[in-house]
Amino acid sequence: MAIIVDRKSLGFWEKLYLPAVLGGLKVTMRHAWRSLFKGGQVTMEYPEQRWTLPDGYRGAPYLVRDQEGSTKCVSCQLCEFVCPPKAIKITPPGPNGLPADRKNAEKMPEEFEINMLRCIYCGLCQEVCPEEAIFLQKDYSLTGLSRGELIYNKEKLLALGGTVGGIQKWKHKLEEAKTQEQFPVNV
Amino acid sequence: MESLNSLLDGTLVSTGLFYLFATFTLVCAALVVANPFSRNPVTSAMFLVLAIISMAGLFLLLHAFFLAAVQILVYAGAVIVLFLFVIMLLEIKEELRRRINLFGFFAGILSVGLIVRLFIDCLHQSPATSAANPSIEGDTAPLGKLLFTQFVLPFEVVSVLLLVAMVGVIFLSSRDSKPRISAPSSGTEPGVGKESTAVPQSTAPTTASTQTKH
Amino acid sequence: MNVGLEQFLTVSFLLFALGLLGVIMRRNLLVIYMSLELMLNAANLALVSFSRFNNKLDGQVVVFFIITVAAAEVAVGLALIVALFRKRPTAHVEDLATLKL
Amino acid sequence: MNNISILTYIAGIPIFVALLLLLVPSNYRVIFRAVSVLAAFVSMILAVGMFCHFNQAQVDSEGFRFVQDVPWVGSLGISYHVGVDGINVGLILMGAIVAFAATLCSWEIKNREKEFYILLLLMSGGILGAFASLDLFFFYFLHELALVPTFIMIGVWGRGERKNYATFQITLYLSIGALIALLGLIALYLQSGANTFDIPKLIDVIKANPLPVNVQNFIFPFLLFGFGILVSLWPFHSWAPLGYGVAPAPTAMLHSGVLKKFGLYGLIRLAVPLLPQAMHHWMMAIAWLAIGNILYNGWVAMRQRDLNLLIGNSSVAHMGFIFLGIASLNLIGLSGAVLIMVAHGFLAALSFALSGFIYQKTGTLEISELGGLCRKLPFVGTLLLMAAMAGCGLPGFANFVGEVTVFFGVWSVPALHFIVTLALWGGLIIGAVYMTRAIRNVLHGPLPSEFAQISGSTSLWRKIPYALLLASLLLFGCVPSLLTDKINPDAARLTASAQTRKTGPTLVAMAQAAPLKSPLGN
Amino acid sequence: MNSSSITLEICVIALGMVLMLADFFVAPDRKRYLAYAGIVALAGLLLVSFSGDGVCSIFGASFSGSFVEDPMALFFKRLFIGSAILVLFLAAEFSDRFASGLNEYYSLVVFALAGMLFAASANDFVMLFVSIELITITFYVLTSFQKNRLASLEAAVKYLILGALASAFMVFGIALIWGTSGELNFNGLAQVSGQFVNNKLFLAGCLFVLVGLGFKIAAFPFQVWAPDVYQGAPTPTTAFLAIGSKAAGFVLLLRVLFVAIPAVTHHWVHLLMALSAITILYGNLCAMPQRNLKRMLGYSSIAHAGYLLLGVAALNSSGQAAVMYYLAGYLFTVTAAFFVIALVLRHVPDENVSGLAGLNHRSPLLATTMTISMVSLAGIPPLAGFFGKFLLLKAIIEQGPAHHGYYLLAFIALVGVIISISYYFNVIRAIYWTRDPADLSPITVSGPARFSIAICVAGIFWLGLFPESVLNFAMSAASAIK
Amino acid sequence: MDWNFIIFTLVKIVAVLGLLHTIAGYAVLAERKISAWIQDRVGPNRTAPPFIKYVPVLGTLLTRWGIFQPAADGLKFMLKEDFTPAGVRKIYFWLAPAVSVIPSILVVAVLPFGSYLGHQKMVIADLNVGILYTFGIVSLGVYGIVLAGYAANSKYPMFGGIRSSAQMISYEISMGMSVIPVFLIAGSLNLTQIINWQAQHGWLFFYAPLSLIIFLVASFAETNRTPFDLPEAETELVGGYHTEYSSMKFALFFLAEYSNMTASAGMMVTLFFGGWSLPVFGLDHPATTLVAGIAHILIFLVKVCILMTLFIWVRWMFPRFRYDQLMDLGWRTFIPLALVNILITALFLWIRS
Repeated sequence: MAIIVDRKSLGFWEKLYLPAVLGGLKVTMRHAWRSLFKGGQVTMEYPEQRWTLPDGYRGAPYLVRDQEGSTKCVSCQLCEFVCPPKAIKITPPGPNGLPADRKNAEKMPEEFEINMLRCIYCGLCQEVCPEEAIFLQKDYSLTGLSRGELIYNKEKLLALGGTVGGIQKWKHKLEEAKTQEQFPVNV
Repeated sequence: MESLNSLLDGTLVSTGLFYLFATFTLVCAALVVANPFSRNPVTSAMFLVLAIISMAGLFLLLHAFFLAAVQILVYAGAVIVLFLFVIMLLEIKEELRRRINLFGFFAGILSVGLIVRLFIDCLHQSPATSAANPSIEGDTAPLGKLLFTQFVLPFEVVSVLLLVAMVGVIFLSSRDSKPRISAPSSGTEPGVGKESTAVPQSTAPTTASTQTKH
Repeated sequence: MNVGLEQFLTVSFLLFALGLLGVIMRRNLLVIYMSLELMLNAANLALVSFSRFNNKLDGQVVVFFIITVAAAEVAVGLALIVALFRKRPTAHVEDLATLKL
Repeated sequence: MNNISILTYIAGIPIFVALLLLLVPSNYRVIFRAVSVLAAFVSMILAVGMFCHFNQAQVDSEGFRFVQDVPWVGSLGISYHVGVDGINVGLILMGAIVAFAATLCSWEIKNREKEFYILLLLMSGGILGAFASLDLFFFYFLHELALVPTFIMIGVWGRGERKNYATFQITLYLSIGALIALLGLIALYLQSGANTFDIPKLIDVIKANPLPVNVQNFIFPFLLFGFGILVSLWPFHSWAPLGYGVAPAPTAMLHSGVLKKFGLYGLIRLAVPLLPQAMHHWMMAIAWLAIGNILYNGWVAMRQRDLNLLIGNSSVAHMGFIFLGIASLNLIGLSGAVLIMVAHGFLAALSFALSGFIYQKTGTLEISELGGLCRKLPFVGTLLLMAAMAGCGLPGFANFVGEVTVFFGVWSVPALHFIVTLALWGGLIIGAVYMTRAIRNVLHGPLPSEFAQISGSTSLWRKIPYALLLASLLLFGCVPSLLTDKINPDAARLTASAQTRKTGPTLVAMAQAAPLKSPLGN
Repeated sequence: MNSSSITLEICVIALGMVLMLADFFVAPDRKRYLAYAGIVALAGLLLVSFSGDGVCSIFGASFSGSFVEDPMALFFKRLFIGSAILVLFLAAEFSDRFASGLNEYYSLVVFALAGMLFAASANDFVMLFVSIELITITFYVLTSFQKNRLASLEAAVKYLILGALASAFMVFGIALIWGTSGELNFNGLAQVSGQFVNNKLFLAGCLFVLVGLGFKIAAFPFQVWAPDVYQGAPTPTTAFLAIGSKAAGFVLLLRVLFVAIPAVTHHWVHLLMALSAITILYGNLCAMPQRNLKRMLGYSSIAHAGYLLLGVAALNSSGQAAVMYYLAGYLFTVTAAFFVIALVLRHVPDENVSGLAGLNHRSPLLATTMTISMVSLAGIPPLAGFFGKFLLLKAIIEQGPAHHGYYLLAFIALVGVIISISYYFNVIRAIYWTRDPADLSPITVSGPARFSIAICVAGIFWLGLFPESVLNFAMSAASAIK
Repeated sequence: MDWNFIIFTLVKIVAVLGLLHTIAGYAVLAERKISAWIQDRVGPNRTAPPFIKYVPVLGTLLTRWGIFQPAADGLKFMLKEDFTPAGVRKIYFWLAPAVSVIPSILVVAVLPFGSYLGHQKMVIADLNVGILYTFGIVSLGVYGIVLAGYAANSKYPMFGGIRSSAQMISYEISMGMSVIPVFLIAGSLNLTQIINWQAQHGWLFFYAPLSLIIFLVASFAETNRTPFDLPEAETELVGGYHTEYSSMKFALFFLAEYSNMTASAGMMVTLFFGGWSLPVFGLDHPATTLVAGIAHILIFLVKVCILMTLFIWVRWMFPRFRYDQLMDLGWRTFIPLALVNILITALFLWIRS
């Protein structure tokens, strides 16, 4: 049930609008004055000044390596599956492909491409990755002169992504299991 | 101003301008009426604008400066814009080429022919009333003086006319939210209350209900 | 080669005849109405040229009235056409056949 | 002379009462019957009184009595001017009597009586006024006032399937006639240059400076054919039998008896004094047309199967005699014409009243279906027989006097001898044939079984109109001098002026001497 | 002199504005009473115009000769006010059939009246044009006032197109007349018009002005709008169109023809006669087969325009007086007829003659009124229509000796009358003797309607029986324009 | 043949046209700058030709001010792909931008942009009916927009076109009526004489402030500027009448808008703020010297610039009107107000005389 509130009828000066108009002009003029002469501008002069990015900022997704410098990705294609704009394209190695370059991994992607023109920086790939092989990093200024240039391949992604921590996934899984034990399941 | 006038009165220039404007006016008018390439009302309207503007040029040649301005202001600025507005509002499509009404066609040609004939006769016979050296200037001040002295009564009547036109237009274009009188349930009586001749239930309920189709 | 009254009158007459032709031959209400404006303008032209060559301003005053009245007439007329269009979406005169014998 | 004339009362009372009746609610049938009968009765009594006092009344300079003259539209010279002379006194008397009889006969009307009585009274008042009027405009105006109710009465209360057609035809014909006459009248008014509609003044003016012959010849056809259509002059007569055939009895009585005489009266009153040369010019044409009336309609009457149509046709035929009388343009002929007009008024009214009675009793007027009514309806049978005799022109009835006078009058014009012979044949032989045939078929012979239950008994009240009409017929048949005395001087004046200008001024004295002779002098 | 001479007009315009502004103060269900307020005010003005205390009785020209007050103007002004009063009565009865805008309707009627009043006094071409346009434009709106009804709008559009065409012609005519003669004022033109009888430019101008005026009165070649518009327009509008608009056309026609360009008029007598004859015949013949009452009256109004043109073609003052008298009679007659149509045919969408069936059972008053009005239209005594036709015929025949064509004209007029009798009596027949009337429910007639019907009927009889006063007035009016 | 007259007129035409376009271009820059300041931003401050950074201080400054931005914009418009959507009415689609630009340029013909320079009047055509001419030409401006809306064969431009036609007609009335008091007071329709009058009696703004307000608001509506930019309302109609346009055609609409703005600012200066006159330093007499003449032109330009700043300022302050509010304001507020204004002025003049 909607509540209908009667609109307040306007007073004489309000009906005349002029005070409001002048008031508006005053406000805008104040802003202009401030930004002109008092440095009140909030604009950041971008290439020279840079924004300090907050924690948890979701920039471009890159592939990362572990401490040994080997590829974390195992080509499970979960991220490809989950990617809303279908920006990720993984080519698995196939029976005759390259073996994984690290232990405890059966394979690594033959090719891994992210179309940065498509990517929406949602972070789902990061979340879904069982190997913690892909991370959204604080990179936002992706430019290029052609469309093809913005399709990042595995090498580029790995190069940009760098190394993030060690293999933490077991630690995380352990924590998860603990919370589940503690959690009363008595529904 | 003076130099402008002298320019206008220069025989060669004014003659040339006259033929330019006259031809342009007539060609545009002809294209309003019968455009071989398009039967689009917008095209007609646009050519009408051109005709009006070049007619204003003719007015200038006749030293009717005020009227030239008013001509453009009223016709081009308001009247034809209204036309365009209506055409766009109603989305009037191009006129279909229907079967030509032969009778109408020939009657039209005939009557126009007769009138042209009449005009030709008139022109042949018209006496040279033209003054030797026309000297009037259609400026605002003398026109205004005339308007408010000799023609003040028609002026006032025109004001009433404009009021009437305004009332009429507002009435015609206002949409009624709902008819003031609800029509009697027309489901049972197909013939009654089809149009707005709806029966007021308050005043004549009996006649409405007893009326049946025989 | 000098331009006199006759030349202006000729233009005016031709304009009038053209307008009349349009009124008679065209089938679109709006175009008919435009042709009517042409006819009125022919009268305006005649009046202005007479006024110039008669050395009297009266004619121009009449033109003033004609323009005013024509504007009012157009306003009412277009409102009417719009109102009619709402009831029957056509601007074609031959479709206006409700009123017949 | 601006005291109110008795004529105003005669014509005015019915109209006044008609307007009064508008106020009476339509379910008070007794009241408006009684009131209208009373009004017609008063009007008749006044007319009789006027007739009796005619000789004693004061005569004005133009020879009219009971004159009243009230200006009406000064700018056009229209005035309310009434008065009587010998020409119209009989007509007014006849009109008033017929109106009274018609009002009495209206008992046969059973629906919408109020409207009927109002229209009837309007009609009677209008026609009496028209006869009394001495102003062209009122003359025409009051006639139209009487004419319009006729259409409505026939249309609403008429009988038979052809009602609508007949109404349409009668309306159209009579309107055309009236309008053509109107044209003629206006032309007359304008040509005189007198700027007056007053008939006596008009006559004076035209006497002083007669109209040129070509103008007369131009105007006369308008009057002749305009009035002629109103009078059912052959060949413009077809509305009459048809209309009377469907009309309710009172309407038929009033119209055929009185209203129809208007055209003839107009010719006598206007054309004879104002357009004498045109009269002469057109004399033969009128006479031939009259013969058309007499012979053609007599022949048509013989072929009729409907009693009303028969009477209607015979009434049309009788008009021929009157036209003949007028065409003769001499004193005797004119007197005879006026006499027939009066007589035929009574006769036609009586005939239509009787046929109405029969229709009311039997529900049919087909002659072949009727028969033997004399036994069942002795009173009516007798009257019908009498009427037929009068129609045949037997002596003792007023018609006889008139017809004989007309024949004498016409015979005195050598050019018309042949026509008179034809007319005699037509009038007497053909008339006798169809009348006797009708009488035989209606009154005698076997009585059809469906009429066995008819009761002939009627109250005295209902016999009054028939008796009255028959009595009048007999009265004027036996004592025609009652009328001729009054007619002759004025007819003489009319013919004198006509003769004067026909032959030119040299013969004035002779022509003036002539009128005093009368074939039936007293 | 100047502003006091238009007191009447000013009052009427003020009344129109008051009626319009009353929208703010009057509840929607009471708006129809505004009509009665308007009636009272107009009746007051009518009385004032009769009182002769200087409001309209100072004769003479004012506003530099563009406005003239003379007996003819006065005659027509009274006629117009009277017709507006009756139309307002009719509109009040009709009000339940307007979806909205009652007060606008009333005020537009009053504004149209103002235009007519100006037209009655117009004495130059500018006033003529302006006042005629005021009337016409108002009528565009009045015609379309039932804007939920297609017929009404269609009629208005047709009226609009043809009306605009007519005004284009008229304007061009004015241009030519002024161009050749240099005079806009009628009196001024009268002095010079004689010189231009052979100037084709001038004659063409006169012809075009006649076209424009012929449209207003629905004379023959410009009559095409009349039936459609009469049929489609709301009944009060139709009534006003039949009277006011036509009378305004005639007053201007009389002024132009007899004041401004008498020489040309005499030059053109044959044209006028032919127009009149054709109009009479056309109107009457086309009216015969009509089933729709209003359409029939539309054609009949064309015929009546023809009769009225007789008076113009007569070229004499008795003809002009006859025109005025006839118009006065026509006012009451036609209004009465439209009253009946509005009251009886309110439930019948097609407004056919057959809708009148059994009217004498349903409402004897209305039946009688319709009968009287039809009889008067047909020109049968003792009603107003007869006397008017009588005067017209008289005027025509008066000219007969000068030109025998007049006799032919009179004869054609008679033929017209006779034709007209057939269709007028068709209406009467439908009222009284239709076999099985569909609907016999009684019709209640409201008090004001009774009152106004009584006025109409009284007027019909009065003009038929006591023509003296009005006729004298008309004659003095006619003599004023000579 | 007065060749002198023709040549000087041609020169004036060229000069005024150049100036007008420049002003229009820089008005865009001003718009961007001012909007930036009002919104606490910086505005365009980068665009510059490559060599400019080698100019010491001035180069940086000019770059920061964005002086080269209009040139870059213009270049961009010219080089962009001129895309004609399918199904447009070609002729009108091509014609519309031109039709909208031409009147906006023609208007300035009667504006006196200075007193005298030498012996030349600083006005292209000194018409006695100057203001009427202006209104006439301005009223033609609507055709460009209407045609653009009609030609695009797309619903949003169509709406824009319809809106604009009704809006411009409506506000023309109040605009026209608002200036009548000015003529009543000044006694002439000739713009030069009006300025002369003001030079003698003081600015008309003080005599008829209400006229100025109405004129100002109406010219906002006439130029389709916020708060009356209904025809191009981005949030509702994408881009209104010019939605389907690109490249130079689009630029022409922009040019027309800013030329119109300039012209109406010029008109306001002429009518209300004394035109080229300034009541100090004897600058209120028609110039006799070259310096004074140039000063007058500069004064005029400065006044115009100030008013244009106002236009821009207002744009960044007001929300857009709703369409019914727009019409309501025009018809039910400003027209009566203008009438009352005329009445009061006339009464005042009548009493004083």
